[in-house]
Amino acid sequence: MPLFLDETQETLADTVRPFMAGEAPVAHLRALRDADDPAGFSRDLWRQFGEMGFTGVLVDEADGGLGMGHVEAGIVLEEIGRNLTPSPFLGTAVGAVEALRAADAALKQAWLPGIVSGETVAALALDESARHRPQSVALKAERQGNGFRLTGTKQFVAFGHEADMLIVSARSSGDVADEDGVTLFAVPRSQPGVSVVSARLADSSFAARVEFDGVELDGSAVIGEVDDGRATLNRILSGVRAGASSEMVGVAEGASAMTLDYIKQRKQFGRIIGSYQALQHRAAHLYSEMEVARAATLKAQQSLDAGSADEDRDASVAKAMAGMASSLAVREAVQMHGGIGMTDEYDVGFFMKRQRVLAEMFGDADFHADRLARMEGY
Amino acid sequence: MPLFLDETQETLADTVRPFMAGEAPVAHLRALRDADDPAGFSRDLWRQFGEMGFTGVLVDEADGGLGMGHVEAGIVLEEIGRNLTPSPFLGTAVGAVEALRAADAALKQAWLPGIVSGETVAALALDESARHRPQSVALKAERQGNGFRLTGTKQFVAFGHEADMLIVSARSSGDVADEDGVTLFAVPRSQPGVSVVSARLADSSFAARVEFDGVELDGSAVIGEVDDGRATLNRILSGVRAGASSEMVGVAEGASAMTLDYIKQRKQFGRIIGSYQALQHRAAHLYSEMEVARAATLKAQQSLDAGSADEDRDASVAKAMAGMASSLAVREAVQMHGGIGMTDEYDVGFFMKRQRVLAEMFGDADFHADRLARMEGY
Amino acid sequence: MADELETFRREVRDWLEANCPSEMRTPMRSEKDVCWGGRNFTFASDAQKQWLEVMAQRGWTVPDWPKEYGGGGLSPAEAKVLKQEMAALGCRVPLQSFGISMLGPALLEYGTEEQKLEHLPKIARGEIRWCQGYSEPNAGSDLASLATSAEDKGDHFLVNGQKVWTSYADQADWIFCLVRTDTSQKQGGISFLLFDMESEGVSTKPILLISGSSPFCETFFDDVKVPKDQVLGEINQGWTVAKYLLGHEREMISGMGGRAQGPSLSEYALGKLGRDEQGRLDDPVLRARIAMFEVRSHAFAAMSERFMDRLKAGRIHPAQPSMMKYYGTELNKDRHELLMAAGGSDALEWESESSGEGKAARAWLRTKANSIEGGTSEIQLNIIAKRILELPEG
Amino acid sequence: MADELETFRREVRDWLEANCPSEMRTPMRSEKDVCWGGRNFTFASDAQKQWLEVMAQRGWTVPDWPKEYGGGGLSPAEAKVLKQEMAALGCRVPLQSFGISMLGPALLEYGTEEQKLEHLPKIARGEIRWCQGYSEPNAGSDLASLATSAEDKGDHFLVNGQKVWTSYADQADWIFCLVRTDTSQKQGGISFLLFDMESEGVSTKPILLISGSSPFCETFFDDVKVPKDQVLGEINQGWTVAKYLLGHEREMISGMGGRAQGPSLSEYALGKLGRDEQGRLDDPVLRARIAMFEVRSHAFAAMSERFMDRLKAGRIHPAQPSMMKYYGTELNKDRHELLMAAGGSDALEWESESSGEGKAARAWLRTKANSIEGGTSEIQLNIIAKRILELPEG
Repeated sequence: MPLFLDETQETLADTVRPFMAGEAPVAHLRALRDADDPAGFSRDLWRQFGEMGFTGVLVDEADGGLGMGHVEAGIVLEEIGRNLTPSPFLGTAVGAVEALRAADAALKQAWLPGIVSGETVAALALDESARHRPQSVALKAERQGNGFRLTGTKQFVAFGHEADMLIVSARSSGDVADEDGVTLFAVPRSQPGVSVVSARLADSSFAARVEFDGVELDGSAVIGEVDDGRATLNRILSGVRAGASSEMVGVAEGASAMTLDYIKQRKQFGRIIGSYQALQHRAAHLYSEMEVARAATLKAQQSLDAGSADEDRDASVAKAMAGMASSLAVREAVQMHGGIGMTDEYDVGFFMKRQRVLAEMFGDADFHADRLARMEGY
Repeated sequence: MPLFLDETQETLADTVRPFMAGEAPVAHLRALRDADDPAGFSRDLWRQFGEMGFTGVLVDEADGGLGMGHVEAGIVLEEIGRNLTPSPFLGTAVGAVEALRAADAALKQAWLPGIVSGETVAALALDESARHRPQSVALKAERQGNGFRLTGTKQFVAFGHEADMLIVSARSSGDVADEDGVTLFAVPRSQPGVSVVSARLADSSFAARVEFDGVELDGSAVIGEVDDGRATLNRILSGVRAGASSEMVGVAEGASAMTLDYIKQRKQFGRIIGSYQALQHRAAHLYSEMEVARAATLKAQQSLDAGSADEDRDASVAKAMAGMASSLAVREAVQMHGGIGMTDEYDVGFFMKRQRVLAEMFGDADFHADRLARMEGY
Repeated sequence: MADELETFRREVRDWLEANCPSEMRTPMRSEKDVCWGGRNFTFASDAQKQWLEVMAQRGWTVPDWPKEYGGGGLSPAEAKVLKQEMAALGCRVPLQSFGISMLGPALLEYGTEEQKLEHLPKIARGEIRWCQGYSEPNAGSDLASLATSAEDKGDHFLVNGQKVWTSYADQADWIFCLVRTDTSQKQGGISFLLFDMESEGVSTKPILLISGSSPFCETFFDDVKVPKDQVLGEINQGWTVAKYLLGHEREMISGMGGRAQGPSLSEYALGKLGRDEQGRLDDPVLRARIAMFEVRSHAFAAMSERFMDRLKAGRIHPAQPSMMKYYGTELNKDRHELLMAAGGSDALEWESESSGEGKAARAWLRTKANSIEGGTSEIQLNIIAKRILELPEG
Repeated sequence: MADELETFRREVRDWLEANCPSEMRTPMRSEKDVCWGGRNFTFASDAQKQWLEVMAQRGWTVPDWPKEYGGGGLSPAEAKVLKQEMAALGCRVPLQSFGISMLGPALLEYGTEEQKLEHLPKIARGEIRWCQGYSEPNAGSDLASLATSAEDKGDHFLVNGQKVWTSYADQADWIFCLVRTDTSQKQGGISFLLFDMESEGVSTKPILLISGSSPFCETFFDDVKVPKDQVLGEINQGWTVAKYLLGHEREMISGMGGRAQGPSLSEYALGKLGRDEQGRLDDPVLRARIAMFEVRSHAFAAMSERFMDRLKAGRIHPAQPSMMKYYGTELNKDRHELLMAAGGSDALEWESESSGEGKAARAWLRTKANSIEGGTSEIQLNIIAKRILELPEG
């Protein structure tokens, strides 16, 4: 498969781009923030995502979705990134849908229709510490009759406060860091014993700390096989890592486009600042980093869609590379804007904030560089 | 003590600078190399160093030296660096002299006069692997009667093939990585059982692999106390690390001066290339890195001279910082020269080669950053 | 001589012991503990007010200014002794002010006798609080593009225009301000004007930063009348005065950066991440990045020490502050990037008690201005390239 | 169609099996195994000579050139099949040449029928070896400063001047060369000249690099007579031909870099440094730097794949090769810095058997030219800034 978008994918991009720019540009985020919106995103927009088919992009056609792949999800996420659109898309339409692929028909039937229609929001409750450490899973799942009892805490659960369902990784046997003994659950947030405390993050989105205080679930909430959730967990993570990479590529593109516009117009010492060679070389270097990040991201998504043996590694490469490139992009954007870039009134700071949150989510560049080293045996 | 050279030190610098530029400029190195000189340095020049007092800069006045400190040794080394003067100065006048400070009067009397006069060359035989790992000392020193028997191999012994005496770290008790149980020896290279194989390095200097095949020494060759050489070893290393930093600062200055001259004259596309802002910013950034490296180096030397509790840390900071800054300096020098910088005919490549050897010697920036982290407990 | 200084030191110590309220010997806990003075200043405590008064009475808010202008008339050596003894006792700075740190030196250098007598004592006593009006929306580092106009109306100027980044303009009493008095020349047509912020036609609006609220304001001038004797220095020669001040400011800012600020990076990271089996920070790539940063940070601490030592000895290249400013601010930005990485998702919180209302994230975002304010990093690099390395004009 | 291709594939395979000497199906061991052809070429073996001859006879040294010029006349799809089958059998490239990779395409595009018939078959058969004369001592990337002159003497040009960086000039038979035919214009006054290196007045001198001996030469022209019909393209329009070739060259060079070359960095480092108690590379900061590099390296491998895919599909911005060249060469330099670090003092050796006569150090130094030759990194960044980002002229 050539490493660029095919015609169908280009067509999708041509649909998503004007939609996102029209319905949910940066002004949409600003308005939600200024209104102190307690959800941090628009349910109406989410339903529109459903109508457009976006939320079901990864859902099989048999289940009412578009039956597309991670490349297509990445197309949506890139536009979400470019417009800083607040949305539970990544956790729901990529993370939860990828999880439910491993679920039985009943569980699919329980959740997929709501996701496809844009009624249901799902969230990933996977992290247990401030730094991403998915290899260790401590939240306990004790057997109880035909079901389970969950006890423990998850954190950095994006949009957890608004989610209808949580994808939860739990320790059903073995030690905290064991590969085996992990079970995944689809937990209704309304389940007794689930409590959610949310905090607004720097980018105005919300993330929650979710407490599971002896939450009782019957066997139907288990995704896939008991004790055998590690492979699915890894696949969920590879999916959202690649997705977050696309979103970061979009964020970087958005910030860079603003910046290029700005330095083509702004004058200092009687000259357009974009004509100064030092800025030109920095902009050209940044462009190169971003192109490389884009290639790595698309590669990861193609690997996922092809079920390549390298999907795990490719996702880590993408997340690290996109994290570094987009970090450079937003730092250069603020610096090249000068003072105005520091003001809340101007949009460029929003890009910096969003980038930081995405860079951290599902492991930052340091985490993934280390992970790559382990995978490659050094 | 203010962190700049005092008047006496400035006077010394004013003596060393024209001497080194006059007697041993880069052309001197080139001539030795082109003649395939088997020593890799000039014994005549070494005697001149003696006459000028340089070799005795760190030797007490009572022992015939100048009784000065590491700051002053650094002044000499900076000019050695600027002119790429091939010389066993660092190993002999800093390393061996620092070692002999811990020795008894007889050992001092045996070696210092020759060093002061510029007759004797000493070398440090401390490394046992291709990467600097001084914490582990495997070369065995077994007790035998009143003396010792040394068995093992040292490598990366600069000018070991020409040295009259070797400073050797040996394991007299305990395990390879133990702090205690290290004994230092002053070993005449002519001692039976010492064999030396030398190799020319990239910078045209020589380093040797030295084999100790049951070398018998009596107790008079021990520097300081048996089993208790670690502190002296550390101090030797701090001294030569700071010294190598000065030499690297000099190398960087030499390369940068050539480069600034070049970009102030060379024209491309009808303009002096030094007027292009991208080059200007890179040159200014490099200048800043070099100033910081210079400050860190002087700080380390002042700490050594004051016997500060931080001398060890300061030497690591200096070695790492000077290593990074001078690496940038030589890379920028070659790149800014363009094609001509790649030719052997032009001098700038010599700076790159020398920098690389010095950066590796006594631990590179990675080693010292890691060491700093350990010292600071993380 | 040394004896006299020792006598002076004893006197100072005794006096401080007797006159510095014990509350003023504790470290400041927040911005609120800073005494800025001025017409509308509300003292945080009686002790703060008392401490300002006794110090101002001796002229020790500005110890090295001449006595006739409200200063202490101390020699440099004596002023240093005072500083040392205040530090030894932990005495707070009695008065923080742009009047002292910025305008004062310029008034002493360029002011008429009348101007000095009018303004300096009020600055020394903390009666008038000043702000600085340099930057404009279309003239950041590039003062030659300055557009705020002061039209000559015979006995007064009529000032119109807008300033930005005016720190504490909403709380200041007077402003020192660059205005264009001649549109036919660029740098030559600028004058350095002093006027009352209560003048008719002056208004201010605070600026919200990406990190949250800030001391910065936008300041608007709409037909503000300013008497002509309120020009500092020559008319159309305001550039000279401004450059004098800018050099001063850059020195101040370059003193920042490096190791001094905030918690130790490695301790913070250890607290967040713990250790691995070998006792190292349990995040190997981040540990390496921190270690490489700490090398630079230690080295820059040495550089700062060297810079101050050489500054005191008068052995500094006049453009060296540019290097300090550049390196120090870039380093500080790096430091906060690493702090954010170590903090992980905790550090991303913006409005939560546990995060101190987003302390880490706000501090991180705030540092992004370090390399913009007081002359951007690009400007500093230009200065180094031209003035130190003597590279030719483009 | 697909059937025909499969038939072709079988034929090719059978032919290769029958005609490729077994020795020519083993990997090349060194530079010496490369067949460059030319008047003075000494074949390394009979098999090498035989392999060239049989391939040249079928026109398969240049499979997609037209048959009338010595090519194979294959369609792109057929040429691809040939390449695949050669790879499958491990057949060596029968002929390496700047004539094939550089001059050939330009001759096909700009040559007269006479020129094509004269030169292309000899290139295809490996009879004439070409070198390229672009760079001059004072015109590296800046061809507009080109000084080598070709004076119009009626029936011939008289060429005087000097070229540098002429690869293998000392072994080449002919040169394609940029010369100034009109001093009154800059880029417009350049012509693209072809001439015999045995012409009177041509001399060459090998260039020693910081990494040791090199294929590069200085080439001197002293009153060299060149017939006027040996201009390729229009007189004074040599720039057009040169740009066509440069684009080609940049693509080739940008194909380098990344992961393909030499041993795996991490394997090499593990071999040198071993593992710590936790099984990690026993040099924590270096390990982190290698890991961060490997992220970029893997990502650039994806970029290279994407670049080639888009190139094949004709979906590439014409300035994208600049980005590939810039990134790939900088990455390769970083890789060798890390290899040197991992090698420690062993890698510093220059003349010793154990170091392979300084293989690591020489390779490291050689990479420093990557970001200079074929257009410096600075030039590539300029091109990206201007042509892709459309930033204004300075």
